Amino acid sequence: MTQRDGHGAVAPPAGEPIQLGRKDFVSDQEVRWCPGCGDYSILAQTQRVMPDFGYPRENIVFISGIGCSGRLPYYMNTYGFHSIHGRAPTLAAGLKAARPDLMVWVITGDGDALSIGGNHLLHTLRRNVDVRIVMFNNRIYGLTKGQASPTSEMGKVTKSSPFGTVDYPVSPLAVALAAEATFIARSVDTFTDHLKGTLDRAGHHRGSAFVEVLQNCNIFNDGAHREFTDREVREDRTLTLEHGAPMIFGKERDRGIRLNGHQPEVVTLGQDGITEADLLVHDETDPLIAFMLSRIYWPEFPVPVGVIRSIARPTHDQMLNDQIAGAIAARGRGDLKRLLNAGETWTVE
Amino acid sequence: MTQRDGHGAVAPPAGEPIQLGRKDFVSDQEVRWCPGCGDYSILAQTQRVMPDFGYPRENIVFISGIGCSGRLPYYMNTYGFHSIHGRAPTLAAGLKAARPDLMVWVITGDGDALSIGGNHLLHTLRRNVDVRIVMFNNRIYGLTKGQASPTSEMGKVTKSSPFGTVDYPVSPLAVALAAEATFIARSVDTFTDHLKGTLDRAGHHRGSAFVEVLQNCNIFNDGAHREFTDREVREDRTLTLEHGAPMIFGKERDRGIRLNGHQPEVVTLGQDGITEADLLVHDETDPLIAFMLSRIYWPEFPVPVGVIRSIARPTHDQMLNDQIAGAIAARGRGDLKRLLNAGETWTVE
Amino acid sequence: MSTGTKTERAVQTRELERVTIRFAGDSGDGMQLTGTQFTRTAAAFGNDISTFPDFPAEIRAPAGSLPGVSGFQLSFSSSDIHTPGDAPDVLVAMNPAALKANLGELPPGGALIVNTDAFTTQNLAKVGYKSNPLTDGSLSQWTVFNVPISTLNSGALEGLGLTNKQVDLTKNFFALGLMFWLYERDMGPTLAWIEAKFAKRAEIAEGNRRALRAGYNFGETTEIFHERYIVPPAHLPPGTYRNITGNEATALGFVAAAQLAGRDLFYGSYPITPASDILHQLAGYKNFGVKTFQAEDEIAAVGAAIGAAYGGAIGLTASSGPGIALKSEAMGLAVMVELPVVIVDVQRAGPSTGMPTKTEQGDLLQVLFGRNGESPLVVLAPATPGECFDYAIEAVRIATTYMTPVVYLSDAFLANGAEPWRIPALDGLPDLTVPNRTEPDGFFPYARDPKTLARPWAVPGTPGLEHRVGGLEKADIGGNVSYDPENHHRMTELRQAKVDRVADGIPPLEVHGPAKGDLLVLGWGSTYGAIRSAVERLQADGESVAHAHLRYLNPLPANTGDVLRSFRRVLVPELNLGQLQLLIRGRYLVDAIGYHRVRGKPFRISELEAEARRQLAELGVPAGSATR
Amino acid sequence: MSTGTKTERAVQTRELERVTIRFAGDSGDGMQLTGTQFTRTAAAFGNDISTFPDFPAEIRAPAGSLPGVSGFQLSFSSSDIHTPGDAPDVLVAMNPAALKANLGELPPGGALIVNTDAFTTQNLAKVGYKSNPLTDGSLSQWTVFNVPISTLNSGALEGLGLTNKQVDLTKNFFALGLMFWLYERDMGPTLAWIEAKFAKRAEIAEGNRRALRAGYNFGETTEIFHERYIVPPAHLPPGTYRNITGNEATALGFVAAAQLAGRDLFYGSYPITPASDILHQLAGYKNFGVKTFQAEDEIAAVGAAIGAAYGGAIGLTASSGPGIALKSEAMGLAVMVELPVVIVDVQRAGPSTGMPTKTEQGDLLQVLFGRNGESPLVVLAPATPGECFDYAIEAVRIATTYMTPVVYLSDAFLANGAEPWRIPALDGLPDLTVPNRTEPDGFFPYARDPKTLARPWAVPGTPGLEHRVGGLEKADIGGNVSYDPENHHRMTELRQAKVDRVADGIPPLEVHGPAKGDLLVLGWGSTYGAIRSAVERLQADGESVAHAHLRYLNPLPANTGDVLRSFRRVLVPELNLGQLQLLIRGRYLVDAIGYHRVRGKPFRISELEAEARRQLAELGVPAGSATR
Ligand SMILES: Cc1ncc(C[n+]2csc(CCOP(=O)(O)OP(=O)(O)O)c2C)c(N)n1
Ligand SMILES: Cc1ncc(C[n+]2csc(CCOP(=O)(O)OP(=O)(O)O)c2C)c(N)n1
Ligand code: SF4
Ligand code: SF4
Ligand SMILES: [Mg+2]
Ligand SMILES: [Mg+2]
Repeated sequence: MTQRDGHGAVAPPAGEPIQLGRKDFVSDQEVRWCPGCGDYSILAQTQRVMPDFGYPRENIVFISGIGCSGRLPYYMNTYGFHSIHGRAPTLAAGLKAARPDLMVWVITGDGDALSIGGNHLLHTLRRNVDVRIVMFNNRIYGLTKGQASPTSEMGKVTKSSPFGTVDYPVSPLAVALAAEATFIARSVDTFTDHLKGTLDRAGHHRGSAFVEVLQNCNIFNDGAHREFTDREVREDRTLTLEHGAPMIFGKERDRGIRLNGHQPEVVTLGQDGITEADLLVHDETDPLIAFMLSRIYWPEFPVPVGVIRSIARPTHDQMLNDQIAGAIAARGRGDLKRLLNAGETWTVE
Repeated sequence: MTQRDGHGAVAPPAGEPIQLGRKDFVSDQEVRWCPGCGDYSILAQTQRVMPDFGYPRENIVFISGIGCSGRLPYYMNTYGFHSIHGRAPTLAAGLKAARPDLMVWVITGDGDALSIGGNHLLHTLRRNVDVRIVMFNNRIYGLTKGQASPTSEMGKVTKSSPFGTVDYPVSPLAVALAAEATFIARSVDTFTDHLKGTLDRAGHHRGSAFVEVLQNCNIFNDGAHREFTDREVREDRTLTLEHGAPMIFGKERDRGIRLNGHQPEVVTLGQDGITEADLLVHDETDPLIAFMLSRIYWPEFPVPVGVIRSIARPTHDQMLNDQIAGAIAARGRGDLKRLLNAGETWTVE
Repeated sequence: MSTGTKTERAVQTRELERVTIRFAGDSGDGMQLTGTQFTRTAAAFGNDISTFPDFPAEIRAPAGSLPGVSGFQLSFSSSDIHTPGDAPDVLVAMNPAALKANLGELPPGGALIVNTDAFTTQNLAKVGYKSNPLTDGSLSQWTVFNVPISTLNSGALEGLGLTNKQVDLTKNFFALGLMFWLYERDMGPTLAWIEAKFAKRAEIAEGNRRALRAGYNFGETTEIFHERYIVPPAHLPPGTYRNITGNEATALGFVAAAQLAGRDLFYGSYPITPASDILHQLAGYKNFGVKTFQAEDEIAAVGAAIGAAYGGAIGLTASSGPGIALKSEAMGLAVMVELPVVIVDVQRAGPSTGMPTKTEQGDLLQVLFGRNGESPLVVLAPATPGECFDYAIEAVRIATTYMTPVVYLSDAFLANGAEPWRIPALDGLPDLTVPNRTEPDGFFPYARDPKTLARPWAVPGTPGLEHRVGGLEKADIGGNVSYDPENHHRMTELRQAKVDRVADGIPPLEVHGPAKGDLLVLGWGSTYGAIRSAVERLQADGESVAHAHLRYLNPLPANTGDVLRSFRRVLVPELNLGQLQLLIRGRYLVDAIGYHRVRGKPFRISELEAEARRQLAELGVPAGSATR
Repeated sequence: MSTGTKTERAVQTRELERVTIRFAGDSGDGMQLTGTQFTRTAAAFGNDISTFPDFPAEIRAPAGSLPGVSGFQLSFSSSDIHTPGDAPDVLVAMNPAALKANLGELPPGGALIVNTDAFTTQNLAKVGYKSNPLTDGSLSQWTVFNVPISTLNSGALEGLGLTNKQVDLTKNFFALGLMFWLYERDMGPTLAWIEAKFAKRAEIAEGNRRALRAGYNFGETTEIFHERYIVPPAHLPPGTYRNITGNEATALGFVAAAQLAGRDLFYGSYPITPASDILHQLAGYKNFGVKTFQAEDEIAAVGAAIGAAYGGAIGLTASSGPGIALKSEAMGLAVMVELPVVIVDVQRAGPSTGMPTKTEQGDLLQVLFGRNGESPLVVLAPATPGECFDYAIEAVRIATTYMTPVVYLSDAFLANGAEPWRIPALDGLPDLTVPNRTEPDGFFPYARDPKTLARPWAVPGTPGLEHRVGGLEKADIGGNVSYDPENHHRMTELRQAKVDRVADGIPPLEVHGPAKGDLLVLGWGSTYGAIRSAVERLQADGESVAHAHLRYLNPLPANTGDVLRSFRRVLVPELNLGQLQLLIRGRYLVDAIGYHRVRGKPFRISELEAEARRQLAELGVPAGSATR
């Protein structure tokens, strides 16, 4: 587990430890999602997990784009910025560069993050900007009432694709990995404890943390993830990842993922003499495992949930501020008078 | 080789085969790159390869963004469109949807394609728009005189980063793969025959073809690729891929790539009893191999060149036009009068 | 205006010229559907109609909350009307939130039909009612009809086996049925609609049918209503009509334009309220060869439209203000390459995200000037939902005739509002065919037609015309990149001159009313109806007031200056802070006065009437005694 | 103006008031460096100077081609000057392309120094010369000095062991040396520069030194020059001076402003000509705590600046026209959230990609109006390179005082042009500190300062002020999302009123010349020098002409209307098709006349003078006989 989670947890400010509870993070705003929307659960887990980080409320900022997900900041009793469609990561990058002391979260949707905002996501992740990006993936445009999103499955009939989409969907995890994101995870709105645990890991990561939360939009894409998230089937159809542990899943914990050559396959423990030792062991630092996990999905495979990847790399704001500290150390703190008088000057009496 | 190159080559128009030569593709415009720029060679190979596709000149369109690379269309005696920074793929997608009969090329740079245009690249590739995207990667902003690009190495000192960049570079191939591009290749400006061969493969691919061409900018980033492309070392430091063949490289063809577990490593044939049979065999349809190839680079590894990936998937314009044909077959060709009079109508006498 | 007749139950029927109803309820209550059904019925009956749907930005705001209130106002009339009415005559309030949000606009004496079942302590508290307005006497200035709609409705649906939730979802049809009874309307069209809509879900269909009938029968049997009302058919020009919203007319107009041009329609778009419906609609017209492309963002959408236009298709894109802002760089490219791209801007209340579902006219200067450099393009703005069809065709005509991008300005009010639309005869529509250039001899990419200054449309695939275009300045005629100073000046002037030429082919600005006089009210876009109605009221009073409405914002009609100078005063009402006003003043040095309201809502006729009277008074015209 | 003196070689020295030199050669010939060295020398000597670098868009266009010609014009003077001169007195042409491209602007009788070695058949053919102009008599109207620069130079460098290419690269210093001789200038500063620049490459340093001296000595020994010229120092106000370009002054100004505000400067930017140099420069000021962020595009750049401003830093972004177009949606967000972000637009010739290295004033209306909805922000425009420093400070002052985005309009001519700049004393600079809000009691995110209408700057990290902002319409004072119609109207007016308030704290529009009179020439931005010079010429002739120059474009100074109305005629020269003109006409109903040239170049003094005379003639003022 050497390289995981960077330079340890993001450091909350020194001093008295702060004792806050979930309620402290509930704002006075009325929540305005559709009844039954998966966003409620994500909000609840976000509020529940906040006290774990030891940050005072005022040092936490939630920045969102536009979409149903984008409303979340209104409901958090922290600082919040509901920006414009797709651009939340850019505000976060500027804020974090200016204010490394803040804990910054970005809340986004599948359209916000991967359609209009795809490029900012890519660049924020590759820079390892120290923000936690939580993407609500309902595989649809909720707020604009039901058009296809970049994660909508091929052929899906939506308002904007009455004959079915002709666009091959993107895998959010694959995009994050291509950007060399240092932390990549997936959870599900209804897996409340797992979701909280995943947000907890993301919150303690130093650098860009990307979390895909599979979310149900009961109005425009009801049951998008039902086939593998329904209570009765979820254990058989999802694969809960744990660093250093073999990839086992199933109600009976009798199934697993094995590499056949370098191709993954589902096997049953005990069949054909297969034992735990044959299974692939999850390693959050291994890019090839991350890639493989980004590509397996129901129905061919169980859907991986948990932390796919977690590695250490210096963060953008840290490097930026190190350069500044270095320049000051080397040249002294900038002197305005000297700066203005630099270069060739002459005096007129 | 079952799945490679989609539904066969892009079909040139039926009728008399056309006999054109390189010269036919040279426009009357004076070429205006810096003397010694790698772009000259890419232009030459592009002009050389064009006759191979059997398209008449008027059915070929080159669309570029802004950058030194963006000038290429002026020099091609075909249709050309020098658009705006980063947006060439969007014009190409619209053109190709409207005019499936055309052969469309996109010419772009590392900044044009991966910085401002990163999102369009991603979406064009995931849609499998039937265009060939050639990205000149000089790892610098040439036209704007020397700022860092998204492929500039970490810590690089440029005009915009006098203290060295703090941005982790992106791998163009990894981005293309995350987008599930159906064709991904890499070549080098000075590997003229290899380059021509690679463009030839791209030209015959049906669907999005992404070609990264490592290019020297002798003014602002001279020698960016020299360490592994110089004549004396290139055979030892690049890995020329061939579908179905083991990954061998080196002047003496005595070195190769082997999987150790699922991790690639460089081995020497004959040492420790290693034979060709131990080596990884390139498979253009295997995503895990593609991923692995997208991540190995000099100096740890030889730099892979050639076709990384080539698979078949229906193209965007084909699906779009199939839907139209299907709708016409099902409902008859749209009748304007009926359309206007649809729904509830009433008559006032 | 009213003639008493009797029904069986000795209920009076009064004839009215015009009635305005507002249905208001929770966003989950189906008010939009209820309003639409009443509209269809009234339209099919032959009334002139005008509607104003007004819904929250939230998909489903919390039930019973103020932000969750959804309203649909419609006005139907036996005479020509231009607006959905300033204020409702009847307000149907399905819950306390709906009452609270709308009561302020119901004039004293207006009728209020309330679903009493929804006035629970909890619901009242949600919107801050301390006591029940139905019982505390606070509604005394209105005529209140208390109807326990939910109870009556669930009684009617008993035994059908529907869940409580399903039953509840039909209560809007009870209200609709009641209104059908009150205005003596035929339930036939709605029954047919139910039939078709729920073809596969017989019990739901039956539930809705029963709810509708129950509402109707309640009117018939209850004692609380003493009158019914009939609004006779209007005297519309003869023809076949349908009901149409602005967005529908826009979509149809572009499909028609492409057919008239003999070209494919390519539509590149990214969803955004209130433009998304154009995408939804066009996506269904695949058998018309319409190619829709839901792009990754607005930039890609316009980029693709430019690519398609370059290939010879009709390149169309649409968005609302924030998306248009994003398109601006590419719109400049379209200006430079002189390709016929049409950009639709369905304006909404801004700035920034603003109030996405609300209307405004805040983007006029954005589309005129929101690009780097001198970047002229043509700007049109239809004035009514029906005109959205005509100006779609006009936009394509201008774009292809002059080889220029054209902006088409609609807004949320036009987009969602409906009116009866006389379906045009195909042979009355213009021929929009323009040839592609095919002749290589004498071909120059930037040679111009002497009349229109259009450059040739030379599409890829044409042998011998291979050439290069792009965003760098072009040499006059030859079209190669040019940094020649004088060439740049000439080309800048040529691009401007070409847009100015469009004025040669458009109709003069029409004046409704006296050609000269005291006051001209000048408008553009969706304010047409309110302005026209206000001006007609003043004219009826004998004031020397006229209305002129610009459909062409750039270039302006050639006679605009003359029209403006024929009046002692010019009033420019706009749903912004004075954008056309600035333009008119700057161009014609006419001291045009603005009237500006940005409330996310259309103007009320009465406020425009009052403002115009104020202006007349300032001119010293005593009320009602204008020069005749 | 000229006094004869003698040198050793019996060469006359004439004293001149002002000289304009243009160095022209291939882009590889180092003309920009040559010009800069002469400029430094003249500036250090005490002349007033003004420069105009003019280089091709290509990095290295083909050697010897017309598009590859790079030019640097500088004017140095013993009196106060405002422009780099309409036309050169001396043209140094290093090859036939440079001759051909520039000869048209050399007035008859002007001096022409030519590198004869470059006039080979091949080079002549490249630019379409049928015969050699040096020998065919076509240059008879100019005073031609034929100098085989290449040959002489390589002779001087012989034995140094440099390659031919290296030797060739020094020939510009030969030309420079010759000009130093001709204008009696000290080689010291340039020799020192060579020393520092090539510290690690001794032989290159030596090569350049020798080239420079060889040029100087050639002047000394050759017989072809009969006169030398001396331009005495100017009488500049006392102080310490340096040479500065607009981009340099802009960068320094923002660094200074941040220091004066006691805040970090955050600069988010994406490279684009001609703004990139600001990034290059700011990136070097790390020890001033300046954080630069090369974003993935312009949208990210402004987004990051907004984020930084939200965090309490000075949020700055810069681009040129096409990039500003892309930023427009986010600029609207900055308007809505009322954060102090400064957006620099270094304008270039448009539309679209246009002519990227050339100057224009085409973005005024874009920055004023190029956003959806009513989206007012403040717009400033410095008039000279030196003023770029002052208005950077002013932009930050306004942004933080009023909590508003501010646009700062520069252009390619300002950005690259240089002038002597009197370095300000630190204690003369304003205090820009504004407090963050810290008091939770009575905190409301959209409560306003009664004087400035600014909302509080409540930055994350402040306990008790946790709140949410965003692009949706805000409730007055409270700041929660609001769809209330009247609130939207009020907030729209408040945002406008706040920007209007800025006018209370800015100086009135100054008039240079009579306060009333025949003609006012009104300008903005980089046309200052040409307008001022033209107006002064007319004033010298006794005409009743004045010059007023707007630095504040939004809001306009309160007295603008009065100033305009004090003149019989107002002429507005702009490097666009009349953008300020439209604004002025619309706002003040003054029949302002435009003078528009878009050639990618600054105005010539003479054309403005001629145009002003034309206007006076139209007014019936006989030349030279104005009311005095
Ligand atoms: C520039 C711009 N374009 C388009 C929109 C309209 N819009 C708002 S949210 C949204 C997509 C929402 O989808 P997603 O990100 O998946 O969020 P969800 O509502 O599903 O949570 C769109 C297209 C906008 N607000 N701004
Ligand atoms: C909207 C916009 N932003 C910025 C620019 C300036 N610009 C032109 S090319 C370029 C980057 C070029 O880099 P790359 O794509 O790597 O191409 P190269 O010149 O290296 O071939 C930039 C930033 C522009 N033209 N338009
Ligand atoms: S539309 Fe869908 S995602 Fe949006 S609030 Fe409603 S249920 Fe949730
Ligand atoms: S700047 Fe670099 S990439 Fe551009 S033309 Fe010159 S050498 Fe080539
Ligand atoms: Mg979504
Ligand atoms: Mg590059």
